Amino acid sequence: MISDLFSMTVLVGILASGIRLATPYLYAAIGETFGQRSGVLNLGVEGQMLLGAFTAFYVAIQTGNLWLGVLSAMIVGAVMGLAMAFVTVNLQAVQGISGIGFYLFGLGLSDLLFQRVLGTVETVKGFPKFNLPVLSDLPIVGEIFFQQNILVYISFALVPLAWFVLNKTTLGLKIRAVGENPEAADSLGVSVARIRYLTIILGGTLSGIAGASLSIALLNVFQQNMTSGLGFIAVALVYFGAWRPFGVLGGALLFSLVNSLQLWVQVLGIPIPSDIAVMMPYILTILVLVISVSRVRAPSALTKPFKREE
Amino acid sequence: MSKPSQENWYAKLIDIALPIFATLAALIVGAVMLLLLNVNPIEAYAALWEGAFGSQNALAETLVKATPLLLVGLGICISFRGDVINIGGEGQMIVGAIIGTQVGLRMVDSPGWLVVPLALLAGFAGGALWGGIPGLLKAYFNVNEILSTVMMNAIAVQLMTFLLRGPMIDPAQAELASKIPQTARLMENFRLPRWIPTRLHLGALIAVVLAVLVYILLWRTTWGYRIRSVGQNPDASAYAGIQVKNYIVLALVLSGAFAGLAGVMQVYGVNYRMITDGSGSGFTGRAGFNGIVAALFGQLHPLGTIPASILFGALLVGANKMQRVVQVPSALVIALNGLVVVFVVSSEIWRRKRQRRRLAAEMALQEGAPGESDGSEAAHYGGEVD
Amino acid sequence: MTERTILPSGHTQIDHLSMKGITKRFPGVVANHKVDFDVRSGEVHALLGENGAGKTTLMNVLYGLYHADEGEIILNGEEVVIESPTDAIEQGIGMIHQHFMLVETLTVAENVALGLRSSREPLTDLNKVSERILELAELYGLNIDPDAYIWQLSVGQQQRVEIIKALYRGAALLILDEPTAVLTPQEVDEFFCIIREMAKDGHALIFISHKLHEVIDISDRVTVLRDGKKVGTHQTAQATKADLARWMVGREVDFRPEIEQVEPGEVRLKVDNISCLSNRGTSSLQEVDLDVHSGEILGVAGVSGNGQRELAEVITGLREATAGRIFLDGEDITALPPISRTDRALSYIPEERMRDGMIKDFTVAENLILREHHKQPFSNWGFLNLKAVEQHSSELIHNYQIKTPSQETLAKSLSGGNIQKVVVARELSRDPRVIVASQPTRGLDVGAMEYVHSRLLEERLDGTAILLISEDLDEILALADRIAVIYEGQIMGIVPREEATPEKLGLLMAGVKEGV
Amino acid sequence: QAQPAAPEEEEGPFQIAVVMPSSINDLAFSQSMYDALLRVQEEMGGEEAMTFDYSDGMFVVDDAAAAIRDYAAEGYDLVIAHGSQYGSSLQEIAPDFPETSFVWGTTVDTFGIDNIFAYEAASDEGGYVNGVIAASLTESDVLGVVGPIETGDAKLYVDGFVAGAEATNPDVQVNVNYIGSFSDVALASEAANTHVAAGADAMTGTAQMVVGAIGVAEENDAMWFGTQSSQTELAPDVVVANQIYRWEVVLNEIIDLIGEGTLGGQSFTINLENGGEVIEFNPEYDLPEDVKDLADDTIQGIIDGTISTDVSE
Ligand SMILES: Nc1ncnc2c1ncn2[C@@H]1O[C@H](COP(=O)(O)OP(=O)(O)OP(=O)(O)O)[C@@H](O)[C@H]1O
Ligand SMILES: Nc1ncnc2c1ncn2[C@@H]1O[C@H](COP(=O)(O)OP(=O)(O)OP(=O)(O)O)[C@@H](O)[C@H]1O
Ligand SMILES: [Mg+2]
Ligand SMILES: [Mg+2]
Repeated sequence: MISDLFSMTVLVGILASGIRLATPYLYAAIGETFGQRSGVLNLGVEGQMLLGAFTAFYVAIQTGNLWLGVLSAMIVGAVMGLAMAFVTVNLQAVQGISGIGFYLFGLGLSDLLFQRVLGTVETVKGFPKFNLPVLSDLPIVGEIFFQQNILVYISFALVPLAWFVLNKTTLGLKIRAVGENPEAADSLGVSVARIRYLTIILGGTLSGIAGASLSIALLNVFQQNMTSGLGFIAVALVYFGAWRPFGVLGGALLFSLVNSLQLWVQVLGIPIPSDIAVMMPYILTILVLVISVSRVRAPSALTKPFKREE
Repeated sequence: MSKPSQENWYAKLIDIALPIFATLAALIVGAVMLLLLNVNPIEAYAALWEGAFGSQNALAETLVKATPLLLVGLGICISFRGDVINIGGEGQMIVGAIIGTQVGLRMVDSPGWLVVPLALLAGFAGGALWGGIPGLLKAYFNVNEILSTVMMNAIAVQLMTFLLRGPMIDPAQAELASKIPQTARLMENFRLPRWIPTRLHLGALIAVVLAVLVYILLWRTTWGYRIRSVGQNPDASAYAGIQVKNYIVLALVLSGAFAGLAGVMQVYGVNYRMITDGSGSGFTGRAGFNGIVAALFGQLHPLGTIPASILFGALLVGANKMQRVVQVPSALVIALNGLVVVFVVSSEIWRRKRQRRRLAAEMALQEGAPGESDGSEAAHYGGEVD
Repeated sequence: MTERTILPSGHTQIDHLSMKGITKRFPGVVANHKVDFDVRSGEVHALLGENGAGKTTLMNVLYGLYHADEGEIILNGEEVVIESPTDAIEQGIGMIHQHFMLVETLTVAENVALGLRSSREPLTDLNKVSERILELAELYGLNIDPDAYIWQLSVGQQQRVEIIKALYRGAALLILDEPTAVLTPQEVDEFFCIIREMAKDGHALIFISHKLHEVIDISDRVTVLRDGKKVGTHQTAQATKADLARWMVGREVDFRPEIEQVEPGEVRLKVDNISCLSNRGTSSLQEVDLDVHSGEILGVAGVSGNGQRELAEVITGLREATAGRIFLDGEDITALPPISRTDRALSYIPEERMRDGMIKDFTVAENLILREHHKQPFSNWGFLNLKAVEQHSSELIHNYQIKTPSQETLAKSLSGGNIQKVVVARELSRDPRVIVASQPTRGLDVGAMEYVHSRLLEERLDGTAILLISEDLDEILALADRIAVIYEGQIMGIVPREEATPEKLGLLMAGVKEGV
Repeated sequence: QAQPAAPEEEEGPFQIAVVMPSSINDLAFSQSMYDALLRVQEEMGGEEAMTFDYSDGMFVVDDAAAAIRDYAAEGYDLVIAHGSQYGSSLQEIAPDFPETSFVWGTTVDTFGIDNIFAYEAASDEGGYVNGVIAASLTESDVLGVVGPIETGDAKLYVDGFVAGAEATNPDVQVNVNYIGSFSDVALASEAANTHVAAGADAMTGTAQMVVGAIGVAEENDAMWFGTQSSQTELAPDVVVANQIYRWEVVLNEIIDLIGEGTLGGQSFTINLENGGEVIEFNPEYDLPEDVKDLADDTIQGIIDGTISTDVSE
């Protein structure tokens, strides 16, 4: 039975599903990476995702236009981000709690809207699989990587893009400086507030897409609390990735792959209690960090509101 | 000199009232939502108040709800002061409860005065264990504690379902087809004393006493001094000879221990057994998270966490009552909680501003009075050359 | 409308800037009280005052970092509102900050480029920036690697980065808040050349320093602050060091302490063949041998970044030695953690006081027991004895004249010099047997420096072995019995004080071995 | 505890309060009860005769206990605790309100307290029928099951399904996946994907998170078998049949008993025989006649007792 795990079908299955599972994590965690690099911890990701998921679903169902759904999810996420930015930057509220506040708000409001506007669980025709020409015909690799829906591709393309923005642009330089030493950035005329607004809104926007990727691309339904902790895992993955986009990618893939492996372990009837199998991705994610000695410190100003003059 | 002190008194009162105003502001926003749902907000909020403070029983329920928040919050005060962000309260509550419950299930022949304290200690130890693991991982393997505690929450939930539907299952349920994942009920004499006829149990009092002890720990002991110093500046602490790693572990161990205690108290004070609905929060009631909110509301001060827990407990209990009375979906209640949290933390800034303004005003007052060295003395050393 | 002169740096000249009636209050202190201050193009105006007199505060107001409670700023005859550094920069004001405004995790080039328009927006142009940094470094004799990360640099090197950053940007008015505190005399000379050049070009410069000879050397006018109030403004040419000191402190100051002859005793601290790595992972110390005797001050001179920080950290246990051994009173302590060394009466005054010496969010009292908090009388059975803590700190605050509103004030709100006093007070008050002192008087005013020097000499008389690491040659020449010169992680030679001249030391510091 | 009398003989409507773990529109466990209450209300003659209030989303056991106590104190005639995790609280509360009737499920345990009823669903029966149909229709001989947590009603259903499938087609292989959560829709969906990749052409699953799996079934044109509530709407093309809970069978009986003055002490089961469980075939789905007959025979067999679902360990 264990040897079944190494059959081609299973390996392809694990990889393909790992990549799908990683998609929402990538959107949310890359967005969170920007926020944290600029010194803002947003624990409201899950709430933003839920509202994004609902909005995308509702708009898609009403208009039949999936891209309009994605766009409205982005807007809703951005608005949540804007609110979060106002509260943490202007009002200098403790980031940890305000994030939890926004999470609860998103969790409740998305469910409330769902009950009042939709009333019942429905399905939508989401983004179809989009086989990349040529690439999707490659044996094995094609099936794993290139027969996914468009939002999956975009999420992966986001990783190098984020890396590029953070490390190669003046904006990225400002973001990194603001997250490490806002006083220094401020003294050079960099507006800490503007940078943080930007990253938090960007984070919200990406969380919105993360939600949309669930409700109109991967699952094609909306259900109350459908993210079920996914947003918090995404935040954790930012720490796993040590605030580096490629590190985050590694974490998201690891977590998702082990999760799909875990599903296969059960399907193949390998005699492990189901609860223990479900623990696997969580344990392994920690273990990988234990063996890979990383010495990266969190951005020094993370969670610290910036105010000039004490 | 009576005037300044009187002003001070006013100022303090306004400071205290500030979060209450913020809560009211959030409720006004909530009122709009209620109106959209065709619910009379006044009726709804009357129910909320009634449910939180309206009767002896309501008040007791509020305190019952506040107890785990306070306990978890105390742990949070310790760890956050040590700059260790413990998000693992949920898992630590669960593991504390599991180990504490084992004591009650195994020592059935022992007297209650022995079992109950032992069980509470076991819960304390269980939470310490579940907090200690991320602590060790952080100190010795540089594994970020936010990541590990979030992951350990999920692991604890699965561990709980595994145990409750297998090794620890209620023998009565093991016989039945329903196989409810729950342990056997605790013996009558193993339960924390209650303030009959309410559910208010001794744990609430214990939690308040512990708040005082945590205050002493943090500001009156060398352990507390070191935890805070490591939290503020590990480099300087290392140079001062403090074993930074040990205190990182200690911060998480203690933080987890208090959450573990909160968990075991839910068993010995409220539910009298462990039950799971498959989620962590079914057992913890999200106290592992809400405790963080309470502690931060309390400015990470153990004594400040007491009123903060009560406020938050009242809100949770009152909102449930509101849901029953005016029949709004639980979703609205959750969204409303979120709003209150956001509004209250946002209101903090006014308090800080007021404080600053007050200090500045005081000083402007002092400047009027002659000081030790003033301009005339300075002039003695040389005037303007230009 | 008068056309304003455009400076070579491209900024519009600031003919005259004046601050009128500036008042700035902080909880518990009035940092500036109705201060008038002005500066013109082409002049260097020095700002002088004891630690905590309000110099930095006044400059922070000018740079938009603080908002004055009262007062106005008049630029070229018009009132301006400077709300933020952005406004200040827009007006052509630049500043070198006393507490460096550097981002530790970024490289030198990135720190310099931050906030500037890139030549290829939106992309960075770090290569260009690096080139220009190297040019500037060459021009001004400030040796700096643009690709190094700030956290890998010593304070002296960071100081140079801070200077380069300001020069790179150029400014019509440049504020220099203690830019020379950790530079070597040669570097100071070169730096002053730059400043004179700038003044000649029409820049306006404000210069803060506690080194009176520097003030006399470079400034045209000097304004003295005391307790937040202006004491007076003078033409520097007409003032002597003694005048300046008197204006600042309000009494006479003794610059050259008498050094009593002490017969050095047994070896207290022995550094035996020590090697270690730098923060960059490259080889730092190489087979360093040093003996410090009881009753002796061994000075370590050298250009910042040649292994001084590593030497101090290896001895105190904060850095691992890759080879060699360290002995304290004959006991091998190479493998002992910092606390065991502390408990063996080793005191340490670190060069990075904010990072290694202070807990910014602790109160002054709490900081003063950082090393001894676990011992009698501060701790009984693990409980802190608040009475003893309070008594101890009020004693030290008095003895070292630490200017603080109260002992409950958070350390981070003290002035730079007073923070240094807290560290020094703590380390010297614990009856040490060996002291490792890195830049112990960095940023201290003359009075405080005098006190610290006399305390170090007292310790020496008591038989303490003192390793004095300083970039201030004057200080080393004034205090040390023997002077070891360090260059690229190696000891170039050890010179007895009688034989030491600045020239001789200068050659060694530049890596030239004598007599070869 | 003060106990306001709530005599049923009074002309006021019969008042029911219900506490449920998930929301009333979860297309699963909680909705099955909510829908049943609506039907009971209609049968009894609308709001004049019966009213009910609910607290949904009561996943916190402790909050549910407070709600139950509060409802009892408010004088409701019948308080339903719709979730097996609530039993312990009932055991404590019921004795304080001897004139209120309480009922909980799913279980058979009334704790020997005479104002507590209990109910359960023989979900294995419908599971068995679904398994028989799935095993007859499968071409790949691989079936997939997406379960939440291996316990209670869910486990019973899954075991029934496996037994039914294996009894019908010895070659069939049933892959079972418990995802460890009632709410993780994404993981449920990926579990379904895993089943498809493993060759399954028919799937089932239970609890509210399976909505994620149904979409996958539809996308891959795999058959789906529902339980608890009707899931046909979600994927009309692939849903073959649903086991539907009709709790009104139990509720009606309990309401009658309360009318007669019996407030508890009995337990009830909904099953195929008493009509508490109904197999609803999707009219849109083109079910072959022989399979339909086999399904009907199986239902009849279970009712008659000639077929045993064989899940009791
Ligand atoms: N952010 C702040 N918060 C509170 N108090 C402050 C703050 N900044 C400065 N002060 C106080 O204002 C006074 C003046 O400080 P300032 O830094 O201007 O002194 P300074 O003249 O620059 O001294 P030094 O030579 O030591 O650098 C000090 O008493 C200091 O404690
Ligand atoms: N405040 C003062 N009170 C009394 N005497 C002073 C004072 N300041 C300086 N002197 C005396 O003036 C003389 C010159 O001082 P010092 O040796 O410190 O300066 P220097 O070495 O000439 O200057 P530099 O360090 O710039 O080369 C000394 O004899 C010193 O004692
Ligand atoms: Mg200063
Ligand atoms: Mg001199």
